[in-house]
Amino acid sequence: MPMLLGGVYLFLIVMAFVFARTLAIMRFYVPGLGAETRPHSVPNFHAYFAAWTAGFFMLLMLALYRLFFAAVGSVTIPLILMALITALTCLMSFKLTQREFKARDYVEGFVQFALFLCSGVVILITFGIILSLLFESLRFFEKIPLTDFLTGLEWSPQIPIREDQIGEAGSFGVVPVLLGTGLITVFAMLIAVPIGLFIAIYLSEYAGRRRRRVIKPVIEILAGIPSVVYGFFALLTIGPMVQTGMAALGFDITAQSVVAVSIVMGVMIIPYISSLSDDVMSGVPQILRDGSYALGATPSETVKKIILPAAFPGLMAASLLGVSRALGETMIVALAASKAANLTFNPFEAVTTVTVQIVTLLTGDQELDSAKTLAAYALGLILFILTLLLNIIAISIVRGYNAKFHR
Amino acid sequence: MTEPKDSHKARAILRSRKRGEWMFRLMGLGSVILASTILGWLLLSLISSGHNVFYQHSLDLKITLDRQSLFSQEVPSQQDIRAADYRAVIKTALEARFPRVQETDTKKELYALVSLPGASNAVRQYLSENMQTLSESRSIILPIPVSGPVDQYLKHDEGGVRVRQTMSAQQRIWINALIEKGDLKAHFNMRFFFAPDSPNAELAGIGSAFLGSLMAILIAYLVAAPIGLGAAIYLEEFAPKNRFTDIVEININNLAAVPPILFGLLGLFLFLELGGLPRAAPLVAGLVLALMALPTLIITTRAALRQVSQHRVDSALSLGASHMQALFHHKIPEAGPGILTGTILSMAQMLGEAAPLLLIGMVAYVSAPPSSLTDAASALPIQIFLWAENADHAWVERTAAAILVLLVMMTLLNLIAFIIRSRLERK
Amino acid sequence: MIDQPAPLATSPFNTSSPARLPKFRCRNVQAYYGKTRVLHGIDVDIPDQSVTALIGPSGCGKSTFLRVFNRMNDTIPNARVTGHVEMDGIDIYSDQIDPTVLRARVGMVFQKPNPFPKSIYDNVAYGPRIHGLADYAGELDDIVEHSLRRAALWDEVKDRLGEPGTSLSNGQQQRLVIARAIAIRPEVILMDEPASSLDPIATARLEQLIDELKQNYCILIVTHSMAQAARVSEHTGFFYQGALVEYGETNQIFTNPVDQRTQDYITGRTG
Amino acid sequence: MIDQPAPLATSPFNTSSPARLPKFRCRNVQAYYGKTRVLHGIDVDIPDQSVTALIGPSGCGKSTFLRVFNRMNDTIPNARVTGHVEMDGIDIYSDQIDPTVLRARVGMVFQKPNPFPKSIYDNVAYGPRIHGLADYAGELDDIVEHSLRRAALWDEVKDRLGEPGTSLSNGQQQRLVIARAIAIRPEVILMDEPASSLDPIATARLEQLIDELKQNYCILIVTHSMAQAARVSEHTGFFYQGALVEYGETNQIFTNPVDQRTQDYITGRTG
Amino acid sequence: QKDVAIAPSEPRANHIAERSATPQITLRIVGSSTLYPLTKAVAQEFTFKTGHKIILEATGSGGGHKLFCAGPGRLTPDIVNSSRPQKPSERSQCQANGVTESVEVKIGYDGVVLAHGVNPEQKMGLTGLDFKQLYLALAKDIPTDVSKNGGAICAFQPNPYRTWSDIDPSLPRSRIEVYGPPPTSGTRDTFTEIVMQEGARRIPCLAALEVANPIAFRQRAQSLRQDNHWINSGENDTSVVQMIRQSNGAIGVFGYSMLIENSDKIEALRINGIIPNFQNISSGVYPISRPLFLYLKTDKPRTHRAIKAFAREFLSPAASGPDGYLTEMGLIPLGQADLAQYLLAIDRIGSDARAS
Ligand SMILES: Nc1ncnc2c1ncn2[C@@H]1O[C@H](COP(=O)(O)OP(=O)(O)OP(=O)(O)O)[C@@H](O)[C@H]1O
Ligand SMILES: Nc1ncnc2c1ncn2[C@@H]1O[C@H](COP(=O)(O)OP(=O)(O)OP(=O)(O)O)[C@@H](O)[C@H]1O
Ligand SMILES: [Mg+2]
Ligand SMILES: [Mg+2]
Repeated sequence: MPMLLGGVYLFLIVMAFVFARTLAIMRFYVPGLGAETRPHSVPNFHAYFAAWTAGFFMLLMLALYRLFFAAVGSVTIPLILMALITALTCLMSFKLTQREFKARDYVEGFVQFALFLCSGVVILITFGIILSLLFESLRFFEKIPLTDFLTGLEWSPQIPIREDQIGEAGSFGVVPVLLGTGLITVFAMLIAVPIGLFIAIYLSEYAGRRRRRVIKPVIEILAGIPSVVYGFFALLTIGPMVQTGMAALGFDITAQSVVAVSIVMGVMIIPYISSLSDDVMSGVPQILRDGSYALGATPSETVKKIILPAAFPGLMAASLLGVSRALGETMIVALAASKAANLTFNPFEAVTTVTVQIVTLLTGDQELDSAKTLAAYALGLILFILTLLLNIIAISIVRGYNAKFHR
Repeated sequence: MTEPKDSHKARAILRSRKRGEWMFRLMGLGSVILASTILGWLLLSLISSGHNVFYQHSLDLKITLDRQSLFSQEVPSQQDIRAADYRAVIKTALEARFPRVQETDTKKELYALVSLPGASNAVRQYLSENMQTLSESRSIILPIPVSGPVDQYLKHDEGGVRVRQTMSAQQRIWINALIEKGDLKAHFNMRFFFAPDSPNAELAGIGSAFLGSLMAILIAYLVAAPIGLGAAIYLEEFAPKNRFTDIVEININNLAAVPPILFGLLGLFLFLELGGLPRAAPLVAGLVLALMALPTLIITTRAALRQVSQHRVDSALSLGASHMQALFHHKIPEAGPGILTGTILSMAQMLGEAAPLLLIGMVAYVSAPPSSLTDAASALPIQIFLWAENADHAWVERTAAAILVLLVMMTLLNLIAFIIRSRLERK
Repeated sequence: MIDQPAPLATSPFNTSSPARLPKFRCRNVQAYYGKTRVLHGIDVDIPDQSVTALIGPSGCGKSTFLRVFNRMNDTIPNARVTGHVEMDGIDIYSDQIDPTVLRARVGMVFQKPNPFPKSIYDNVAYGPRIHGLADYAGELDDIVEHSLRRAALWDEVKDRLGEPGTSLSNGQQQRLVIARAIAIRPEVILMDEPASSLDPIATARLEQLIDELKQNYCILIVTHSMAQAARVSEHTGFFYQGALVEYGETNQIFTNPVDQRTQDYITGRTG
Repeated sequence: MIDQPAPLATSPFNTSSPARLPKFRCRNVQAYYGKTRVLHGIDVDIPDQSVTALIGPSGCGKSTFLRVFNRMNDTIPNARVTGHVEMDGIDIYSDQIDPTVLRARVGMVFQKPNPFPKSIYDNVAYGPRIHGLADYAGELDDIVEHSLRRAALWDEVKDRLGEPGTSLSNGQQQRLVIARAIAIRPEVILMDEPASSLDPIATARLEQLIDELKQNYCILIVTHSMAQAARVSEHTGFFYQGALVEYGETNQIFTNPVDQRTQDYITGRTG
Repeated sequence: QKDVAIAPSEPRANHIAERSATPQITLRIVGSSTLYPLTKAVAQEFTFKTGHKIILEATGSGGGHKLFCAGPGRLTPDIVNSSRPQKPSERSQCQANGVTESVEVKIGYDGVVLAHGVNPEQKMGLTGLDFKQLYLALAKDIPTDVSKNGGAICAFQPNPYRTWSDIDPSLPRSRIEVYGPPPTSGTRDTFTEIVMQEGARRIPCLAALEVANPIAFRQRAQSLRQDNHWINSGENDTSVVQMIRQSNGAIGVFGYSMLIENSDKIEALRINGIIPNFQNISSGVYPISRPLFLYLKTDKPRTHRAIKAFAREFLSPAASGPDGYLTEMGLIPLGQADLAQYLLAIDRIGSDARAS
């Protein structure tokens, strides 16, 4: 049935199009008038106008019909109605297809409206994210008070899920989770920022065009590798390597240590930092560079004294975006970090992160209204707010920076 | 020439400046080399542990099929043939191959040479295609998959002491005998590419996950590309410059940096809880990926539109074309290659995205490939994630191989983008 | 658009003979980019069927003023034009005027030749197509041929109309662009430094073409070469920092300028 | 760098009086960007303590030639210079020469004023600092003051040395950049269209400054304004498509050019 | 030689192209993580043999029952794996949500084992534990003065023990570190109900408490400590195996099948002096064992055939027979009487519907 209706629908639209176009051509050109009375819109626009009008009203009719007469379930009536609408459209088009009729303006107005709707989707996504997080988080905070959540020092979201079960009174203190996330992020940035920055400096100031052409793709490949692959690398190679390395030094640490996870996460973020910084530093006007070189400065002096200070806000923003990325990174930590919360500052212990907890809470037990599941949304909300702040700060820094140099 | 007051001092200054310069340069070069080394190391370790998966060993075993012991019916139907279990047949065949084995424990070691589920299914497949074999009641020689440990043992024959430990002395004798007879053969591992996931490493494949990923990416492309294009055009060309569009702008940039996992939460809430769509469906995965790709897509599309020089648009306008006409006749076609490559690249990125898919139920074990967009499926990165948690060497190899396939697919997409760009831009 | 010309105060620079009505009348035309004013109230009458040159130092507002006549400034996001501009006695900035229709009557040629990345034929046919000027393919062919002939390009390209317009030489491209403008039968052609990217031979060729075209069109040309202005134009306007400092017969402007700034510019002391 | 000047073939354009040695000698200087050659073998001697102007149409290679003298072309990725360039008799393209040392002796001023985004003081002190020219803090202050005075900027900025250099007006910025160049006590100052972004008053000021500076420095200036070249320079070189077509006393070049191309350019027929 | 044919082609993808006219049916299964690997193996066989499809997620028995009982709709699971019988509260939940037709099938037994890594440094010299030691090591609060057998009424204190030797000097001086399943898991229920409760009974004052107030006793006995000596791990048993291999002296709580699958990596502890193996568990000598169940949702006639085939595969000789693949994975099969009874129950699915 839908196939039949769809086919007829398309056919009728084409009919309306052909009708209006033929009509317009006959009216405008057959008498062979001169250019003085050229039509406002060429025949195609009249045709689009008719076809889209027919299409719109037929869709409207079908929707209404489904809504109110869903039970009738006959195809004949909709078919007849569709034919009727097309006929009416042709009649309308017979009246409207005149030289003065601004079909183009209407058609373009319609297109513009459609484009507008598309950009509305982006807003909807943001609202969707915020609403879904808020909605479920509020339900969570009905069960667990917000203050307990934010200040609690213990995270073990295991609560009995049946009334008669003697389990644990799960605790939902987010501090150790946030601390773990922060710890991993800090160490990741300690690796990513200097290396990324030096790569960017090398790329934008030292590597000639030819070497740049080799290095850039390498960095891009590094950036293109999915994070689950880095996770596998961390789990399989780096974790045990750090463990045995430390064991050789006489320290007994777990393979899930913050250090091991951070190394891999740092590597993942290096290309991100380096390409953003590269952009930022290339954005420093060449005339500043030239000015410095012309005074007899070496490249490193130029970088340190002119380019880095000038690019500082941009580099700051790049690092903030890197931080935001590290906070939200999931697959590496899901594979290589601990699932148990641990309140510690020691980088050789295992900690858990916000994202790991979200995954753990939502991939095991899927009960929808238990505090355990809702906690995932509360964690999501925290993550969203954190990254939102970082992103907004970073974006506004970048904008200010761009405004400074590219007036 | 104005000589410095103290030329000795001047030379010292110059020397220390040179040294600083050299150090700085070295740090930069060092960082680049470090990053490249890590990349090389990563790829090499993936290839070195993953390449083994692309071939697999099978054992040519003579199997006797006896209708009476297998089926109660005179003429078993296709369905009966499928439903029967052929493990006993395999075991008998193995015992016939090595008739001196008597004790139960030794027999178990013997059975452990082959993958029983795989072997019995091989018989099943053969029978359902050659039903006459039953009525003729004759023997056949069938290549059947060897068990995971044996496969591992054969692949790591030379070096691995650890691997050798998994085989008993008796088993090694059997294997050597089979090799001498030429019954153990390596062949290209088709199964890995087409089979669904399996609890047995030697039978597990990425077929199901691959198909799921493909479906999801297709959906994501079909949804995100037109909306992204439309939104980009609107924002770049028509949106009035005011507070609101400013917010939209910041919003898009921000969305592009929202952690992927939050899109998973959005998808879980929006599509599964509110929308009532099934868990683990490629459709849902595609929609989530589309939402996630949209902001980046809009940004790249806008950049592509901005790259187009205004000259031709201006001339079209000066000829009396409307804004919309100038746009659709000139600007968009000229930005076309940029837009197309942008969308393809973002799809390549989505192909590797796992975090949001974790939350919409794709972690489930799915025993057969998806047959429709709403049928349960896995996705390649999720399959990698799930396999990665197994510490067994056989699974590690599978994981690495799956990653290689994923990387090859992403590279292919990048290549396509590159070709499109250079093709269209040459014109 | 077929109204009686409104009575206006006469321009300080009224050059049209009483018999011939001016093509354009500008009264107190001001242009802004955002908040900065770049045209400070221009009053001038532009005669029909002749070439008017606009000269002046870089950034003085010549291009902006030229774009006033086909409302191309409308397409620049924060540009704004105030004042009164009449074409054949009708206010082209009134609400009744559709800019796309106006631009079909006022063609424009830009500094850099910018043919569309289409065939030569399609380049010329583009305008007629979007305006629905031809009802059958044959008529379109005629328009294309006619336009290319008028732009003195027909003989050079008649055998390769299908080749891309970008494959032509710079000078040919600039003539192609003129043909493209002619194809929609405009009454006015605006040219913004049309020869600045051409070699001397192509420039000479272009100047010759302009000389031919002026019999049928009102031509306004911006140029930074005073020599060129002297060669092709009947009237010249000298712009300085957003003001039309001097306007008059080309001969007079170059030999006997009234304003000191004009003199300084012409003798190369400023700019 | 204190060698005997190597005996070289005399330049076709030898302007230095026998008594005064030329500051620069160029022999067969060629410059390439990638594979395209943009300077086709320049031979010229540049006199010391005078102003030499380089003129010519856009893209003819003036800036490239100017950058030959402080090896700034080295900083452009695929640029390459061949031939022989001597400064005070020493080949500046030899391996012994460290470009950073050379550039401390040959200052440069660019088309757009480009003060660093630092304070006025730090802008001027930048060069002395990196070259370690000041031994004690007071000496640096002295250098800054002296340089700003020479650049005729001291009185205008002495009370706000801590403000960012970018807060100055365009003309002041350009003088600040000159002060910055002077601060490292160069012998030569190269200027690439230094007045092109300045208003007439600032331009006049700059020209006056150049006039003062030429007593101590060898100054090379690229300009697109022939009037300016006439006003400030003693010698003028005319470039055309990568060749030095004519070189000589400024007066002679402008009143009585030898080459037809020079004449065409000066009378505004080309360019 | 005449009767020997050589199959020409290499094995292709290991599922047969769909030829039967019946459409493919997808069964959604949730529940116990102990049963997860077993069900995975069955699911593969099931798909080989019928062409139908299984989606399997490990949600824990508790979570599984909740989902199973959420409603009869298309999107709720068809089968729940459970490592314990359905609780009355769960049954009433099912009833309340309209899941009225379901069938219980017992499929065998599983022993809960405590295991540590195989390497000597991972074992730290520990060979076995008894219930009382485990209770004292893992309870949240324990009675004061356990050693003195006095007091009929317990006074409780938070669990003070840090190392095993704190409890019993004969035990090694290693940190108490036990990784175990979360409350959603059936293994956890079994562990607390058998080990912890039995251990508690061996302390006189708690035994007295049970007589006086059974609810309070259960509360005391089943509460596990929450100070990082008992560590909840996710539903994923594989990760627990990883965990105890990485941490010396750590002990994990698993289903017996995990032990079989990872026999090269982990080694079981004797409980009350008895080593968990097939004989000891099937004979009931080993003290911690429990039945495993499937609950089948039978309200959709369309899926009856598939569900029946699936359940039968579980109980078939190929799977649960003496050398069935499930048995080899560690499942302890049903006795003959039970087997016959549940096979009958499976056979009856759908026949009622046809009758009514
Ligand atoms: N799009 C714009 N936005 C803001 N200011 C502009 C814009 N276009 C031009 N201007 C400014 O307006 C003034 C006049 O510009 P216009 O292009 O009309 O000058 P012009 O005389 O054509 O100069 P040229 O000879 O360089 O082409 C200049 O100061 C210029 O900087
Ligand atoms: N970095 C570069 N790479 C490639 N080509 C260049 C580069 N810089 C200049 N050119 C080319 O070299 C030629 C000479 O350039 P140059 O800048 O020296 O000319 P110019 O006389 O200074 O022109 P203008 O008056 O426009 O400043 C031009 O054709 C230019 O296109
Ligand atoms: Mg202009
Ligand atoms: Mg230049």
